[in-house]
This record gives sequence, structure tokens and C-alpha cells, in this order.
Amino acid sequence: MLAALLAQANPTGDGLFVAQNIAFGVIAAVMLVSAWRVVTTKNVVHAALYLVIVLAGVAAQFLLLGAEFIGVTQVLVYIGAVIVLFLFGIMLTRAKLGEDDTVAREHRLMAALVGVLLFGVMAWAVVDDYSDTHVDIVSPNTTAMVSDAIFSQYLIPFEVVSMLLLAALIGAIVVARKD
Amino acid sequence: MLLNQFLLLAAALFCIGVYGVLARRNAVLVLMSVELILNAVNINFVAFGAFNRTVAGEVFGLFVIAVAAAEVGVGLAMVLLLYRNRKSIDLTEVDLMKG
Amino acid sequence: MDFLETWGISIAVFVPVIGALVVMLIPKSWGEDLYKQVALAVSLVSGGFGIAMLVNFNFDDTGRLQYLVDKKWIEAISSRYIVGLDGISLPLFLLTLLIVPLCIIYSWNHFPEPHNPKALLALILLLETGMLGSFVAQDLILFFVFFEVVLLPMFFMIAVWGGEKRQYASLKFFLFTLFGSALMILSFLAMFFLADPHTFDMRALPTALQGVALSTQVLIFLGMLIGLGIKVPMFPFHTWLPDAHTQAPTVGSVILAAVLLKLGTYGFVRIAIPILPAAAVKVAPLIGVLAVIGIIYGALGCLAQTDMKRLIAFSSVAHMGFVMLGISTLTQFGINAAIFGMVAHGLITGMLFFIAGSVKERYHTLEISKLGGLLLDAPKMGWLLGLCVMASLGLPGLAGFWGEFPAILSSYSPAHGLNVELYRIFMVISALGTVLAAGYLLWLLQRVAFGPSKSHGDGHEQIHDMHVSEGLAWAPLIALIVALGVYPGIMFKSTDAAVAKSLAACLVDDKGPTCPELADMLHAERGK
Amino acid sequence: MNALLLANETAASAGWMLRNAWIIPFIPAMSFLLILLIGKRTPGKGHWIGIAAVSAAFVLSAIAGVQWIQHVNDAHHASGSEEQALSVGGGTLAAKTESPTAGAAPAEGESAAAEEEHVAVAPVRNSVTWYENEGTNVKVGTLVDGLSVMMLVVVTLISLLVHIYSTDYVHGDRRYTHYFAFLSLFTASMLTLVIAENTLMLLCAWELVGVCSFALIGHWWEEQPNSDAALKAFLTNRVGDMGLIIGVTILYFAAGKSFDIVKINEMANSGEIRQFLLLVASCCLIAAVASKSGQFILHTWLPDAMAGPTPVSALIHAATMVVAGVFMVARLYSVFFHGLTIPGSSINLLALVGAVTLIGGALLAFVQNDIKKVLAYSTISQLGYMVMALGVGAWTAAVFHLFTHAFFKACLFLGAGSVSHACHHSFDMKAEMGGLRKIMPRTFWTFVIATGALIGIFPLAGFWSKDEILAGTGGWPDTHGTGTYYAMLIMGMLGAALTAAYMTRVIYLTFFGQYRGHSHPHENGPRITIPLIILAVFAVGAGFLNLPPGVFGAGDAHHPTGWQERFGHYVEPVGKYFPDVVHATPSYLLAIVSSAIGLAGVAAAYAYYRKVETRSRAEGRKLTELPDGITTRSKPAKAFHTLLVNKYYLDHLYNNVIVAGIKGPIARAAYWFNQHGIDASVNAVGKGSVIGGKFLYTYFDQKVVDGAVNASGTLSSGVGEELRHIQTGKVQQYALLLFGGTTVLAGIFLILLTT
Repeated sequence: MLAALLAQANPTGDGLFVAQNIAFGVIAAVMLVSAWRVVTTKNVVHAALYLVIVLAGVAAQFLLLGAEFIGVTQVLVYIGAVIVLFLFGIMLTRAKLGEDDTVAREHRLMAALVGVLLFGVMAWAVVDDYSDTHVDIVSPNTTAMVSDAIFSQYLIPFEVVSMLLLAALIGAIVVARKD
Repeated sequence: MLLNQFLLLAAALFCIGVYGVLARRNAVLVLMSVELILNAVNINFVAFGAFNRTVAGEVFGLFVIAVAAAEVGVGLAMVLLLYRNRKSIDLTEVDLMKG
Repeated sequence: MDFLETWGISIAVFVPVIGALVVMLIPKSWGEDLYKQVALAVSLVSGGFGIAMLVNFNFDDTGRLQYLVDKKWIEAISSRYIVGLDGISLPLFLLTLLIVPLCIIYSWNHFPEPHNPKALLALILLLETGMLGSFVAQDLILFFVFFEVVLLPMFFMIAVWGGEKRQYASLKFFLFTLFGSALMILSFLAMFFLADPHTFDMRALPTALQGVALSTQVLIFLGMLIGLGIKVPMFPFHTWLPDAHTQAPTVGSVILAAVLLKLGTYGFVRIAIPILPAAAVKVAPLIGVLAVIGIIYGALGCLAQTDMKRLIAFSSVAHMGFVMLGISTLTQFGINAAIFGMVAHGLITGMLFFIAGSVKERYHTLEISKLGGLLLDAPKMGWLLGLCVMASLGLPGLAGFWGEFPAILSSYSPAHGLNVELYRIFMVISALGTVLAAGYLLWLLQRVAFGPSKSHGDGHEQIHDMHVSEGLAWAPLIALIVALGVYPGIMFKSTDAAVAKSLAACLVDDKGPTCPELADMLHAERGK
Repeated sequence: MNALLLANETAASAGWMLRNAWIIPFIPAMSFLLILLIGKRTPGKGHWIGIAAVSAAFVLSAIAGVQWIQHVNDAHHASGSEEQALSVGGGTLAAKTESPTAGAAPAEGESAAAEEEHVAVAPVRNSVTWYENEGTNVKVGTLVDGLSVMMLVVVTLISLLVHIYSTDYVHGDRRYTHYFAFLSLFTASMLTLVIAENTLMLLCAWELVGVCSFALIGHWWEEQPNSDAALKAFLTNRVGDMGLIIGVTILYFAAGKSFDIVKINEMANSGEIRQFLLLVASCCLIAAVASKSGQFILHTWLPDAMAGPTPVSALIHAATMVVAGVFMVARLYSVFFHGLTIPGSSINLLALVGAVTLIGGALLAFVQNDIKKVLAYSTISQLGYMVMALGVGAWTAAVFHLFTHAFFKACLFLGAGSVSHACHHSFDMKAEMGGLRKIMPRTFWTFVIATGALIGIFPLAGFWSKDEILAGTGGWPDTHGTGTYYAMLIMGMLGAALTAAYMTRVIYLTFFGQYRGHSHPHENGPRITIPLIILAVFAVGAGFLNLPPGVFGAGDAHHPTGWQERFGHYVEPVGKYFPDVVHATPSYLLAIVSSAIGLAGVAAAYAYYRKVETRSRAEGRKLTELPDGITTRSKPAKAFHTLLVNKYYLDHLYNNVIVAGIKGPIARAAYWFNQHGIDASVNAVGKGSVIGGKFLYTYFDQKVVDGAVNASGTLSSGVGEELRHIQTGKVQQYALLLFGGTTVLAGIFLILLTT
């Protein structure tokens, strides 16, 4: 799978973004391995740390795509906040730091089957439709452009999201409150 | 760069996330897998945004991050509640929906 | 009457859902009666619009969509809000508008456990919107949305107000129909993408799809066959029905039998056959085989039942088999019969379920072996049961006959391109089905209504004959069963021209098929 | 209904009553509704409404009859043929010369007479659109010709007498009002049947008649045997209706999408319908005849139908409903005539069915102890005569026998009812009757007269009609029938002997010997005896309506006078919608021989019972049969007797093999398949998507093996448990199902889109 991805990343005849392609390939490989570890490792804390790597990789991919603001946000929100939240969650629930896994065999088998099938379908669809579509980053999206968009065109969704965050906050407190 | 490579990466990430959701018993791990799925979606958003030369993809990616944050907050709260009530966060033991 | 012309359908369809919201918003402290009054009023308002539209309906031009509204809806997927009534949808539309108020009246004083009339009434009204919408929608996505709206309220109705095994039954119902819906939407999407230009408009699709290869058409048709066939229910997909019917509360069974099952057959008449006529000709023998198996199989299933409600439920499989047989002939005569059969089955089986519900309420059981002497305990109910049984077994002069006999008749001479010998075999077998139908229905009547009363063993309980609310709810159904039976012209007048129009593509006149691809196909076959 | 369209111009010239014949069934139909709605509150509890309605219908039918005679005469006037005035019943009726032998002996040079016989009398038709479908205009209307008018009169007359009789007979019954309501509905349905303009109406009325029969047989439904009998009657009729439905369908398409009876007949006559289609259609219709008219092998419901009240048996199961099948054949005669190639042949299905029924039914009548059952089998046997007559091409003879039979059989049934009314409502001849001759003289004499008519004693009604049938077979020398049916002639004669013998047995057991019952029998009141007397008068006189040429100074074949063949003249249709039947020449010798055979039957039975009488005097016992008769001495005879007692084992075949088979193993197997095959595989598929293919196999295997062992019962609960496996309530399994399903669907979609 990795090889395939790398092959995709180094298209012959399009040598303009070789450096970017190499960067993509390396980062993607690291991400996939880490992601795989997230869902397979037996140690919950390790899983959280692997997740950090994946999230960082995603942020790097964002930068590659010229989306600097979301890349930075990814680092701040995910690695800064969400992971901390996870670690708190792990500690508060006193999950065993060592063994987690007692998953039934066929259960895992079925899940893997579904995962592979799903990937097959998605990959087929993607390859079928976009096999020779290129992304050319002429100029990165600046933060200013993003903010302009958010506060003009997407103002209402933005407000809705903020309401959602508030609701989630209150909800989390209500649910987790000891009474 | 090909658009494809990002999409395939996202697909792979997505499927790994799905596997995690389906196979892991630890609720916290399931939540982490959900994060993987959301991130895969985000990559798609941003990649298509870049492809179409619009900021819309990025904006929606931001919205997803916000929603993901909210989801983790509520999700972990529920895990805590579950732990408090059952002294376990093993999802296979949660079968309140059984008919 | 411009207002009616442009707003009539939309108001009739959406008033119930608004009513459902209102019912939900009424606080409990204001009393139970208020919910019922509001719900009844809402359904009657809707029904009033229906009657107004019936009165203003132009019966000389039933093939044309009347009260047509065509507005933007979801532009992103080029789905439009197109609703209209023609001679095919009108009877089913009115049937729905009739059944819902009757269900509300019937349950006035006896809501099933766990009571909660507020929720039940809201669900019924929501259902009404879904059912009405399905019958008027002329856009595939719109149709699908309404089709799905029906699913959830029914699920909850069975799961909450149902019998002992309600959870099993409701889940089965839900999964089955969801599976069907998934295949159906796949077919819809496939048609959309194959159509030139892309469209979901049922009126435009027949021409837009003409260039598609026959094999693809058949695949799409098969998708719809399963999707719609589950709802009908057709033979191998019917097993959800007896469970759902047996477990559902009385009003649930009535709505299920009277209207929900018709969504499937209506889908064939409205969507599958007119849009893909050439595929229909290819698949029709399969439908015919399944229909005939359903007729015999349903009847045999009935004979093996010990539970009255389950028996009636199984009889639906047989009766809908006749409807499907009519459809599978692809003749105007057969499809007219099928539509008549749908309405007749709705009235008759709805009525039978009403009676079964009332019997259950009085005797606390539906085991046929424990029932008997209904004619002594409650003579009026006994007589009505007798009448409905006679109607159900297809006695001339009552509505059931006009669904059965013409279906048998039409299978003697199916549309061109269909195997005549095969259909004659269908005819004979389905005629045998009428004998079996008489067998199980009369057996039911004999066990339940005749003989000495079995209730006196308990001593303390006096069996009450028909209540006022029951009488009010049943009278219109009985009147219609008799009226349609004596003068079937009312229905045929509405459907005939509309069916002719919808079949125009696969109708074959003496000069040959009117649709070019069908002509090619037939030509190719003759060449072999 | 008032805005009736005139379907036929000639109808305008016909009498008003003929054009508006729909009123005749309409009146009893209204009476049905009235009795149901307000019957209980009226003084007679509803019987006055019924009697008034049926009387009105009878009067109108009689008017229609007179107008029809007028109509026929007008047609002959118009044809300008030679006329001859003759005086009948005080009125002057015109009749034309006709030659019954014309067709049979054209060589005699009677060409003029042959032409005259074909003066077509158009039936009076009147119809409105019922509904339109696929451009076909289906009509509802009336078709009135001689046959319909005759049936109208017979049905209303007998129905009226039965109504009057019933006011006494079922007096005080628990469902007195309903009884009269259904009598009205029955009358209305039967009247609709006889004036039906098209086969669809015929079918509708046919089934309605069946339902009334169902309701009246099961009148005392508290007792299981009664409701069983009702069910049996309905179901057996349904089997035949299947044939009717298919037959009507075939004729509908054969006649170019038309239900029109006249059109179907005309097309059958003109050869526009392929003979093969006609053959298939007539075979299907024969099934319908077999069920409704009690022909072998679908006759078994008719004796059981005696569970209903006796007047009902008289009206429905003897005089009217059961002849519906015969009527239908007579109505669609061209179809049968050409379909079965009746002319010129010597055997066909219809004649065979009739002949077998004639003998089979008569034999069964010997072993019955229930007087009504004897009469029921006698009805079956007589219906066999009619069907046989139609089968051999003797149309007029068949219809004439139908006519006369209606009177004497109704008389016999009502007589039996009268006897039973006096004897504790028992029908057992051996246990409860005997020696009633002196106690119930009026009943006795009417019964004897009707029996004489049934046996065919000169000059009672049955003599004439039966003799015509025997002549019509064409088997007797020089009778020149439509065909030459020797077998039918022999069977007919044998039937006559058997009829004579079993009826003598009935008379002896009921009215002679000593009284064997335990009550105090008495003669009944006038409401019972007057209908009996009226019917007896008809049983004597009805035969004179169709005297063969040369009898009682009726002139010869070419110069008819008096009553000669008036019945045939007015009833038999002439026109393009009726086939060219050949009228047989009556034969004195045949009449004498058949009478002798009948009398021999009487004599044999009389001799036997003389012996019984002597023995019982000698032994001082009330014997009803010889204790050491032939059935106890001879093995074959005993076996035959057992066969008869078990009714040829047909009931066993139907109840224990077919019905029990379908209701038992087959239905249960189907249901088992439903639960184990379809339902289980549905569940298995659901479960399989969770657990995977390997598990599916073991599951299915287990299920099937397990199910085969258990074979039945406890199914649905088990299935419920199975499905519960899917419904574990575990979130992740739901998610798995969801994702898996989505993946598969997405895959399918993708395949659809990309290929």
C-alpha cells in the first residue's frame, strides 16, 4: 500500500513538485504506520502518542496543500487540546495502562474485512475519477482570505458552530457532573 | 502533485479509523479512531479546496475541527459517566439497547 | 378555483404534519380529548381538501396530471418539487385520506397500551403526510423522501404499541424495508445518471432513458422490483408482513394493510413500468411467477394459521399476488384491475383488521380455536365479519371481486411480447387460488362467528356489541365496499385513461409496439 | 336505472314489461334490504314484506310471459307466413304452422315449413354501461326471451309458494326475519341470473345465488354439522366457479372482448370462434355445471345441503338454484353445441356427465333413510336427465323437464317437510314414519301425485318431459334426434326404472305400514297444504303445455292444434344466436316401453315391500326391510351396498384426502417452509452479515437439521430468538452492520455506474 502511495506521489513526466512529492510520501508513510499503531497497540497511552504523530502528519499535509491556517489550527487544537483531553480521559478512567486487548477474534476479522472492502471501494472510485487530476498550489491561502470567507460568506455556519461548541460544553459538564 | 495521492491517503486513514471503531473495546480508543476518521475527511476537504482554488475547503475543515473538539468533549464526558456507573469502559459490556 | 389548483395538494399533504407538531406541543394538562379533537380535525381538513379536489377533478382527462405544481426544490441534485394527481393516484390518495380519520375515530376510546395518545396520534398524522406525499410525488427523490417518511412512524408504532414480540417484528420490518429502500434509491440514482439530460422528473424520464441499453434497464428494473416488492410484499420478501401485522396495534395494522402495502404496487404502476417499459416486458414473467406463487403460497399459509390476525395478514400476501398478477400482464385491463384490487384490498383487509382488533379487545385472544359464537355474542360484528369475509374471497357485488376477476381475465391475454401459454397457466393457478381463498376465509368465519358462544365460560364478562366509535369508523368502509362492488365504473373511470397513458410506451397496438426499442427487441426475438 | 339505453330497436316494439324486466329482480332485492332494516319491527316480522315483493314479482313475470307470447306472435305476423288462429284459454292466440320434423326429415319436401320455422324472434334486450375498461364497454342489462320468461315465472311462482309455506313451517324460528331476508335475496339473485344479458352478470348472479345458498344451508349455524354443510356447499361451488371464471374468460376473448351472451352465441354459430376454443370453454363450463347442478363428481354438497330448512331445500336445492347450471348450458347452448360437436355424434362429455349422474344419483337414493336425502339424490338424478338431454341436443326437452321438475320436486320437498313437521321434525323414514296415509291425507295425495309425475306415469307432467328426453336421444328407431345417442337412451330408461323403485320405497316407508315414531302426527294447516295442492295441480297439468303431435287430438305434425308443442314454440329461441337443433319425432312405442319400464320398477319395489309387510305382520315387528335380503346373502351385493352407503367414497376422497391434505400437510409444509426456509434464511442473511460466511454455513446447517428433527411447532419463538442475535444491543455490532451494508451498497452502485 505504501509503495502504491509512493508511486502515486512520483508521477513520471511531472517533475515540478518532486520535493513536495517526496515530502508527501514520507509524511504519508509515517502517518499510516502511526495510524495503524493507534488502532492496534495494546497500550492506551501509546495509542494517544501515536495519534499525536498522525495529527501532526495531517497538519503537515495541510501545509503541503498550502492551507497554512488550518495546519496551524490543527496543531493548536488537536495536539494542544484534544490530546490533552484524551490523556485526562485515560487517567480519569484509570484504564489499565498495559493490557487493553481481549477483543474477540472473529470480531476483529470482520472489522478488518469491512475496512479493506471499504478501502477497495473508495480507492476504486477515486482512481476511476481522478487518476490524472493535478493540484497546483499557485499561492497558498492566507489567513486573511480564510477570515474574510468565514466572516462574510460563512458567518451563519460559524455562529452555528459556536453555538454547538457552547452546547457541547454545557452538555459535557451536565453529563460528567457528579450528583 | 496529484489530487489522487491525498484522496488515497485520506481513504486509507478513514478505513483504519473505521477498523478501530469496529474492533476496539476500549471506549477511549474508539474515540481516537473517530478522530482518525474526521481527520481523513479534513484532508479531503482541504485537498479539494486546493484543487478548486477556493478557501471553502479550508473553512469547512475548520468547522470539522470545531465539531471534533466538541465531540471529544462530550464523548469523554460520556466515557467518564460510563466508567463511574460500571467501573469499566469496555464497550462490549454496554448493551443497554438490547431488545 | 385557482387556489385549489395550486395549493390543494400541498395543503392536503402537509396539514397533517403541522397537525402532528401541534399535537406534540399541546401540554398534557389540557386533557386527552384535545389531542384527539385536534388530530381528527386536522385529518378531516386534509380530507376536505381531498374531497374538494375530487369534486373539481376533470374526469374526462384523467391521464393528465391535475393540480400540478412544479417548483424548485434541491437544485444541487436537480430534484424538483413536483406534485400532481392523475387517475391512478387519485383513488389511492383518497383512500389514504379516508383511512386516517377512521383510524383516529376508531381509537377514540381504546388506545392500545401503553396508551399515550399524544404520541400515537402524532405518529399517525406524520404517517399520513408520508403516504399522501408518496402518492402525489412526481419526482423520484421527492417520492423517495415521502416513502421513507412512512417508515419511521410505522416502526415506532409497532415497537411501542405492539404486541408481545413487538421488538422483533418492528426491527424486522425496519430492516427489510430499509434494505428495499436502499436498492430502490440505487436504481433511482442509476436512472438519474443514465438519463439524458440528468433528471429525477418522472414525466421526463421515459424519453430521457430511451437510449439506455436493455440489459442495464433490466438491472435497474430488478433493483426496483426488489425494493418495491418488499413493500408489496411479493413472495420471497413477504416474511416481515405477518410478524408486523400480528404485532402491530389495530390502527397500525389497518394503515399498514390499507395504504402502506399499496406504496409498493403503486410504485410499479407509476414508476417502474412507465419509465422502463422494455425492461418491464422482460421482467414481467418473473413478476407473474412470483405473483402466482404468492397467491397459492399465501393461501396455504393462511390455512396453517391458528391466529386470526396472522391469518388475515397472510391473506394479504395472496391478495397482493392478484394485484401483482394484474400488473405483470402489462395490459391496460390488468393494471386497471390491479389498481382496483389495491383499493379493494385496502378497504376490505383494513376492515378485517379493525374487526380482529375489536375481537381481541373483547375476548383477549385471537386464537381461532378459542373463539366462537361471535354472531351470538355480538351479532352486528358477526354480520360485518361475514360481509368482509365474503368481500375478501371475491364475491361479486362486493369490491374484492373487481380486483380478482379482471386480474385473472387479463392474464388470459397478456401484452405483446409476453409468453401467452405461460400466462394461461398463471390464469388457471390463480383461479385455483380463489378456491383456496374461499377455503381459509370461510373456515375463519365458521370458527369465529358460528357455533355456540365460548365466552360464557368466564361468566363475569358481558361481550359488548359494536361501540359507537367502531360503528362510525366502519360505516364508510362498508359503504364503499358495497358501492364499489355494485358499480365498479366509478373506479375504472378514474384509472382507465391514466393507465392507458402510463402504458403508452409498452402498449402494443395492431400496428406493433409504439415504443421503438420495444419494437427492436421484439423484432430481434422474432429474428431468432 | 330509468335512463336505460335501448340496446335494440326491436325492443321498442316489445312489451313494456319485457323491456323493463330489471324491475322483477329489483323488487325482491329491495325487499331484502327492507326486511333487514325494518323487518323485525313489522307485524309479520318481515314475512309480509317478502310475500308482497315476491307476489309482485310473480305478477310482473306473468305479465312478461303474456307479453312474450304476444311478441312471438307479432314476429310471426310480421313474417307474413301462414297463420292459423286457435283458441287457447279463452284468448285468441295466433300461431304459425310449424313442423317439428322439418329438420330431421327435410327429404319429405317440407321446405316451406322448414323456412317458416326459422322466423327469427329477436330477444328483447336492454342495457346500460356498467363500466368501461380498456375501451371495452361492459354492460349491465336484461336479455329476455322465452327461456328467461319461463324461468322468471317458475322461480317467482315457487318462491311465492315457499314463502307462504315458510310462514307456518319456520314459525317462531330464532332468525325468522333473516330467513325471509335471504329468501328475498335469493329470489333476486336467481331472477338476475335468468335475465342476465352477459356472461359477467351471469357469473355475478351465479355466485350471489351460491352465497344465499350458503347462508340458508347454514341457517342454524349453532350446530357444527350445519355450518360444515354450508361450507362444503360453498367450497364445492367455488371449485366449479373456477371453471366458470375460466370459461367466461375464454369466451370473452374468443368473442373479441365481449361478455355479450347473444354475441358469443352468434359467433359460435357462425364459426367465427375456433372449435377448439369452444371445446375448452365448454369443458370448463361443465365443471361449473357439475358443481352448481350437482353433477358427478361435484354433487356431494347437495345431499348435505339438506341441513337447511326444508322450504329452502324445496326452493333452492330442488327447483331453482340447482337448475342454474342447466340454465347456463341452455343459455350458452351454441357454445356447447359446436364445442362438443353434439349434432351427429353418439357420445360427448355433457351427455356422459348427465347420464352417469342420472344413474349414480338414483342408486344412491336407495340407501338413504332420510326422506330429504332421498329427494336430494333424486334431484341429482333428475338434473342428470336435464344435462343429458342438453348433451344429446334435445334442448326443448331439457328445458321442459326443468319446468315440470320444478313443480313436482318442490311439491315432494314441501310434502316431506309437511311430514316432518308433523313428526317431531325428524326426517328419518325408518325410525319416525310409516302409516301416515290416513293421518295426513292431503299431504299423502299430493305426495303421491308428485311421485307419479316424477316416475313419469301417464298423463302426469313428468311423463311428457321424460318421454321427450328419451326421444331426443335419437337412439330409438325413427326418432331422428340431433344425434344418435344409444347409450343415453339406455341409461335414461334404466334411470326411469330406478326412479320408480326408490320413490315407491319412499312412499311405502312414509305412508304405508305401521307408524314407527313416538309423537302424535297430525295434518298440517292450510299455509302448508295449500301450496302443496297448487304444486300438485301443476304436477298434473304442466305436461300438457308441450303435447307431442297427435296426442289428444293435437293434430299431426303439420297442422298443430290445441296445446301441441306450445312450450317449445314459445320458449325455444329462434334466431342466429341459437344452433340448428333437430327436433326428434316422438314415438308411441317408446312412450309405452319407457312407461312399462317405470311401472316395472314400481312393481318390483311394491313386491319387495309386500314381502316386508307380510313378514312384519307375521313376526309382529315393525320391519322396514327384509332382514335376510340379498345384501346379506350375496357378497357382491353387499359390497355394492357398502359402496353406496359410503356414497362411492367421494366424500372420503374430498374430506380426508384433498381437503385434509391441503389444510394439513400441504399448508403446514408451506408454512414450515415459510418459517424455516424463507424466514430463517432472511434471519440467517441478517446474521450472516454480522458473523460472516463460515458462520452462516454452520448456522443454516444446524437450523435445517434441527428443524427437520423438530418438524413443527415452537417456530416463531425460536425465530425470534434467532433474530435477537443480531439485536445484541451492542453498539459496535450495529456500527459493523451499518458500515458493512454501506460498503456493499456503495460497491454495487459503483459497479452499476462504471459498467
